Amino acid sequence: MTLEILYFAWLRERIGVPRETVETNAATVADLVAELSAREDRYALAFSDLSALRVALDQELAEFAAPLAGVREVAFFPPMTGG
Amino acid sequence: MTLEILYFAWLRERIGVPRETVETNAATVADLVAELSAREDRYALAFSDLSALRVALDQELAEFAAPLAGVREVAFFPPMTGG
Amino acid sequence: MEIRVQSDPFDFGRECAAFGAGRQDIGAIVTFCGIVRGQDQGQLHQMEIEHYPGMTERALTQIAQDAQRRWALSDCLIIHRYGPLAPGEKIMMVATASAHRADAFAAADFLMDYLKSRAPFWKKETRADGSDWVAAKASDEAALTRW
Amino acid sequence: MEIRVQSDPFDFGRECAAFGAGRQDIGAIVTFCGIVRGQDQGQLHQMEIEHYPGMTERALTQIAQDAQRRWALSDCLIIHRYGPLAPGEKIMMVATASAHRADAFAAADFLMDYLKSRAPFWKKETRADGSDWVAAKASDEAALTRW
Repeated sequence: MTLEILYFAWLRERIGVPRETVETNAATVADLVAELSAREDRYALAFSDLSALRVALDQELAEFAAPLAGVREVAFFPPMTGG
Repeated sequence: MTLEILYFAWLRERIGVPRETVETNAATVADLVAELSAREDRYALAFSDLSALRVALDQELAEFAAPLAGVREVAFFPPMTGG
Repeated sequence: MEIRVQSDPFDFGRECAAFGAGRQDIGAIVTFCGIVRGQDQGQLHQMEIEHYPGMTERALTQIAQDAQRRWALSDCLIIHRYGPLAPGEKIMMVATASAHRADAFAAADFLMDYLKSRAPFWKKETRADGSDWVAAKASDEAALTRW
Repeated sequence: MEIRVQSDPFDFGRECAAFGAGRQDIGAIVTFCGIVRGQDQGQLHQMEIEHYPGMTERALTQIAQDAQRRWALSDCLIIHRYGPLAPGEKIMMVATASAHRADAFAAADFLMDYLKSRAPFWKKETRADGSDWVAAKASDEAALTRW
């Protein structure tokens, strides 16, 4: 499947791009993270501590164990600091 | 002693005056209330349920048991409804 | 800290804009505005607010000082009107400023609770069928135990 | 209910004045305004707010709808800026209106707690010694358990 992946805040800075399109067969968010991390060191480094990261699937907060079936947009980012 | 007595809200309406000057030897607020109530029916009626009334001595909330020594201004009123 | 007791209307928007303006130590402002409701238990024609001149200012000052002792406030404002008010008119406002939101929220909430039951104001409502003094609510007195 | 996410400044005073104007069913308005503090851990030069366009509006709408389900709100407004902000600039505001003060206070407090930790905004602060992303506080996440 084709996924649009977005990165925000320091995660965007570490990975070096705000968004990218990825072809993947990953079943879950965690699988996708493992796939990206295996690709290049900058991903492995950025995703080294998942407890410091949040994920949204099609603009809704989700868990790293969530399935990717039917998803088009995945966003990774640090805990939010609005207000 | 000479006391300035003030009445507010429905108490003012029942007693019929917003303020009056009273000569009294009452030792406490409760004594003063008894003295006024003995004077005329409108006072007795207005003061019939002290739990529905509040008192301030020299503009500070007080108890009905409080002494009047040194006090110059006594105000009686229903529970406050500001805001 | 500023306390104003007045019969004149106040401009809620202007007060909000001016409160804490230009200060860089304030991270959070909370404001509250009380308004005369028109549709409460039949159409209200007028609300008359009576107060105790002199004691009102003292009581509001004490309540505001209390709030400043309990929370880290950068500033604090209370405006309360008296006299006749029409439905929709603004009765009063409080504003609190602090570095952080928790202090500003708690202080504004506290000011309102104490102002309701400890400042010498009384409300009289006039409707088609006559006038009545607003009775104090047990829930307003009970709210004070929160603090 | 109104949600605005914008880079332009907003006029806090004007928003406060316009919110709920002319309505006779509103007895209480609570507003909150968040401001860039200049003196936090050394002089701040700039705060940059990043957000997730699309998700931000969705998240804020969901939070506001949640508040409307929990409390009897007559109206509700959220404005949040993004982009570069200078010390003293207003970051965001919420406003809630209700017949009674308890609902307006609780809803505004709730909106702020959720907006802090569940709306996709991130703050980057620039000082003399460089730039840093603001870390989420454990106390902000813990605040959600109040509701």
